[in-house]
Amino acid sequence: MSAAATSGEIQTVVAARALAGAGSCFIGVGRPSTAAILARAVVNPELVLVYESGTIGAKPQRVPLSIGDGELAATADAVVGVIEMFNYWIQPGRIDVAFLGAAQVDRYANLNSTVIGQYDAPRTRLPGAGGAPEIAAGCDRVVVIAPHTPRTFVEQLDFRTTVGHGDGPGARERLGFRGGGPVAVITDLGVLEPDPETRELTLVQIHAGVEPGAVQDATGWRLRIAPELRVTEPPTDTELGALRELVARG
Amino acid sequence: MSAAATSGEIQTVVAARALAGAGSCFIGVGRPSTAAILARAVVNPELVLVYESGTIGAKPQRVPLSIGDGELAATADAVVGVIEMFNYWIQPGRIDVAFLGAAQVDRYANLNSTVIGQYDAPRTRLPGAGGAPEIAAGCDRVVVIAPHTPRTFVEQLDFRTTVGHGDGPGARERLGFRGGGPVAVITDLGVLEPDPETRELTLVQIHAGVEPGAVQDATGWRLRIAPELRVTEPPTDTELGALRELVARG
Amino acid sequence: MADIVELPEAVAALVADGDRVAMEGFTHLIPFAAGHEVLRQGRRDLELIRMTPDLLYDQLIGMGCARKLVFSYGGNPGVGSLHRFRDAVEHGWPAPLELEEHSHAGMANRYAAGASDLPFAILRGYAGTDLPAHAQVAVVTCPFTGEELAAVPALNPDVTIVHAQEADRRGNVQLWGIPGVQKEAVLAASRSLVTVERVVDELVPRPGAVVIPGWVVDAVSVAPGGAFPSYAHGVTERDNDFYKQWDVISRKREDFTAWMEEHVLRASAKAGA
Amino acid sequence: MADIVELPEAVAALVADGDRVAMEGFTHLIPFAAGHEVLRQGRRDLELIRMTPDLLYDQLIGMGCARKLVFSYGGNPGVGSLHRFRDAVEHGWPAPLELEEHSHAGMANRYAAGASDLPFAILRGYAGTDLPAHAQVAVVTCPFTGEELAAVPALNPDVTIVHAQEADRRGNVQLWGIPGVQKEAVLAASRSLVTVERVVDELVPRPGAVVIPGWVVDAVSVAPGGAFPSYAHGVTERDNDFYKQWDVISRKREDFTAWMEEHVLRASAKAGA
Repeated sequence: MSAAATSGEIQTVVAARALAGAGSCFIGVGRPSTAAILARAVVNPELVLVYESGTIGAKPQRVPLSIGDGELAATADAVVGVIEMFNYWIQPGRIDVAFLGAAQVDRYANLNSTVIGQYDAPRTRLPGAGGAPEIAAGCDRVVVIAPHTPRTFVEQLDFRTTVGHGDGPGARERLGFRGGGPVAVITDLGVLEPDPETRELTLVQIHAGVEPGAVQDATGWRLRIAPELRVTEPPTDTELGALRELVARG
Repeated sequence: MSAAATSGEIQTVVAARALAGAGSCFIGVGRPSTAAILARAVVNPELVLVYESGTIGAKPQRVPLSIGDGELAATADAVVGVIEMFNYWIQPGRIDVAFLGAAQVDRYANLNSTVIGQYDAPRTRLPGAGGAPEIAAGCDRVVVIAPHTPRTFVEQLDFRTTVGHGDGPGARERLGFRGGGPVAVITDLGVLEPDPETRELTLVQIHAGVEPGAVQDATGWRLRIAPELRVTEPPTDTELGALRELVARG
Repeated sequence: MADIVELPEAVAALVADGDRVAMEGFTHLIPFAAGHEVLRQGRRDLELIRMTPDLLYDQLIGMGCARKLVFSYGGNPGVGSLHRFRDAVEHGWPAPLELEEHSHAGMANRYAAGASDLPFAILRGYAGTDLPAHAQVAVVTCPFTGEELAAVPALNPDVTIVHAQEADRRGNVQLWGIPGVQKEAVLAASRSLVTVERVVDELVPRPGAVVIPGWVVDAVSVAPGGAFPSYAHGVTERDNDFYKQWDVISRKREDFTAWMEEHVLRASAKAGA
Repeated sequence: MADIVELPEAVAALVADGDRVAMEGFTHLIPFAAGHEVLRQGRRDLELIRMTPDLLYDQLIGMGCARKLVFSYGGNPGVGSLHRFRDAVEHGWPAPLELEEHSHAGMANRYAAGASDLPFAILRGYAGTDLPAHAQVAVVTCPFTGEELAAVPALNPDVTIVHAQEADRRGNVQLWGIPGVQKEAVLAASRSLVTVERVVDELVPRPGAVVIPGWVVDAVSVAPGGAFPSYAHGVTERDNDFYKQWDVISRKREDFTAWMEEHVLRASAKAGA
């Protein structure tokens, strides 16, 4: 009997489950990468992993530190240049799911990964956009993975790096986006989904032992909560075992 | 002592000589291809041969029937796709010399390879542009290789497929072309070059035994003739031997 | 993941009358076997798209399958004319043929725009020529420099058909040698069919290879020698003599028709003719 | 045909104060040895161009070589912040740093336009974000569909520096593994320098290889291990521990400066540090 799952482990397992049935997934480094590799191990062995670095169908056995790790190219079905990756694969919406992280998330799942404070007088300068704006616009659906804190879930982004659902219904259509946008925000406390009408993020699922009030306290705006709140199925021994083995290998 | 050179052989040898000192040459099939391969054998062993099919630095030992012959890809320094060939190599003017043929040539070395007669009611439908328009616009200089007959050297093109010097001085600049355009038209009778001022093709060189009057008779417009007409150096035994060996291999 | 199916089945499922069909392969890997199956199934009213129509489209045009041709070079490479193409354009035999004519640079960039899901592509092209009168070419101005450039509309065929050396059992395709525009033509199309020389358990990476993942291909069919008289680099040789013979076979309407009857219509897909 | 010369000689000949310099390599084949030589030669006032500044530009920025940074992702991949980049942007140490900030898609297409000698590129990008306020992004309308798309200006560096596995004696370069945007960055630049792990008599074609003909490269210099702590696929390994250590080394100004003094300024090009 293995030790109880940490909230971070639960977050990763829930993210992996979100890839059941997906054909392809676009991922960066960190927790999203761990979740996608876990998904291939436990729920979707045929899942095609696509990395910004140009590796299509990579089959890593360990969690890469960088999207450029040699193992990704060595195990990929195809390796393409960055220009082809964005123009032929992301822009036309060939990828089913994109996993994205961010430093700030607002109620419409718009994301900031550029700067905290003013752009010209930053309190904290973040790495910047990378591929996120076009990935979020082009991929069929987006899953955001972020730690649930008031610093992350904010009323107002300091900088809009990436459009989720913009200012609500019809925003993505007006911008001519190919993809449908965020379908879930998976945190260490639970899962938020955009309301079908208003597009506003709504708490629909909480991890075992988490109180809805705690989620509200960790959210920087008046959080909408679904009438029937699902409780996260705890990670199975298989899921947890595979995750811990994967992390240990890393 | 080998048999005397035919007018076609002289034309090919003169074309090969035109590649002395060139870094790279863009070529199609037929006589231009023979001349460029001959140039590598006799005047410019380092010449980089570039074919539309994407082979850069091909080193054929025989004259290919098609620009897609396997030997070209097998001996090339690099093989690229057609899109890259036109966008990264031809458009920026990286190629020094382009050899082009045509069914009709006018006094400004504009070319027709599309149709004889009206486009919608053609007397003879020709293959069409292929890469010629952009090759002639982008390459540093163009050498036209054509049989010298009144049907080829015409007062008025039935269709302008490819721009040489347009309607005269400044035409290429107005069109924003990167390359300088035609520097010579090499025929089986002699060599025409654009006048430095007027850009009109002028007979500057005749092959041994050819009368200037015969060249005028084979030209569909009142041909300008240079005051001092050069006479073509006859092919050397080396040139002729190499050419005949190359053709025999074909 | 592409289905690996018999060629007749694949063509029946993917090619319909009136379709805009691209069969690509720039002087190499030309999908003759698949094109001949399209002929045997009697497809009509097709808009045929191909940079270099070559013998394959000369045959389809001569047999009356085509309503329109979108192209940039309609010759028999190194030999001369495509007689059936000329007969259709010059005399409307066996049927009138509408032409949409571009340069290679224009066609190549149109495929790139199609594969990129962009409505158009920009290039330095067509300037000063008579081509724009017979092709969709517009002018766009650079918003930064004010410079004017040519714009051509994206090409997005209903179906693209290409030939490659090999595929694995999941339909991942590998081709090598002259790569042409096949990858872009497949990615630009709504549907795609790839014929291959062979199916292998595992694709061994090759120098200069282009790999097309099976999940962007609809069907893969095995057609050994399926590029004849074109070739599959490293597997078969280009039959230059056949390209020369075609000049004779195709010159007269009746000779052409008889040859097609015997060598294509009465042949089976298996024969790969 | 590229000259094969010593790295200090090549850098002295090709990189000048005030240049717009691109050192590319997308998480792979990052030209650290060449960048360190630029540092040792005391180049100043540089406009540094790179999609992912990575540790290399963190070092150049921290040492005060840069006037401006053109980029799309300024992090330590998988580790976190680039502290010297942050210090320059947040506190102007050691000097203020002007930013020109794009997305990866925008930067990649800017290089492609530069390599194609086009003044701009079009893409579906930037829409609805705050990026256009801080980058040159315009809107162009499709002349065929009326659709609006983003336009970004071409990138044409004064000099591009990349690292590759090998070159032959005529300066033809072969690189393989993750190809990034190096070929486009070289073709887009006025001058180019390629450092290589080794020079070979003949380039043996490799699966997935990109070949850059020597006649479009100005200089090739041998720098074994010249990508450290990045790597050259099949030759060296990425030093992930160093990327983690850099988070500590670079956090404090004095620690950073001392480390650079000892490991870069006092080292020689030969050491490949």
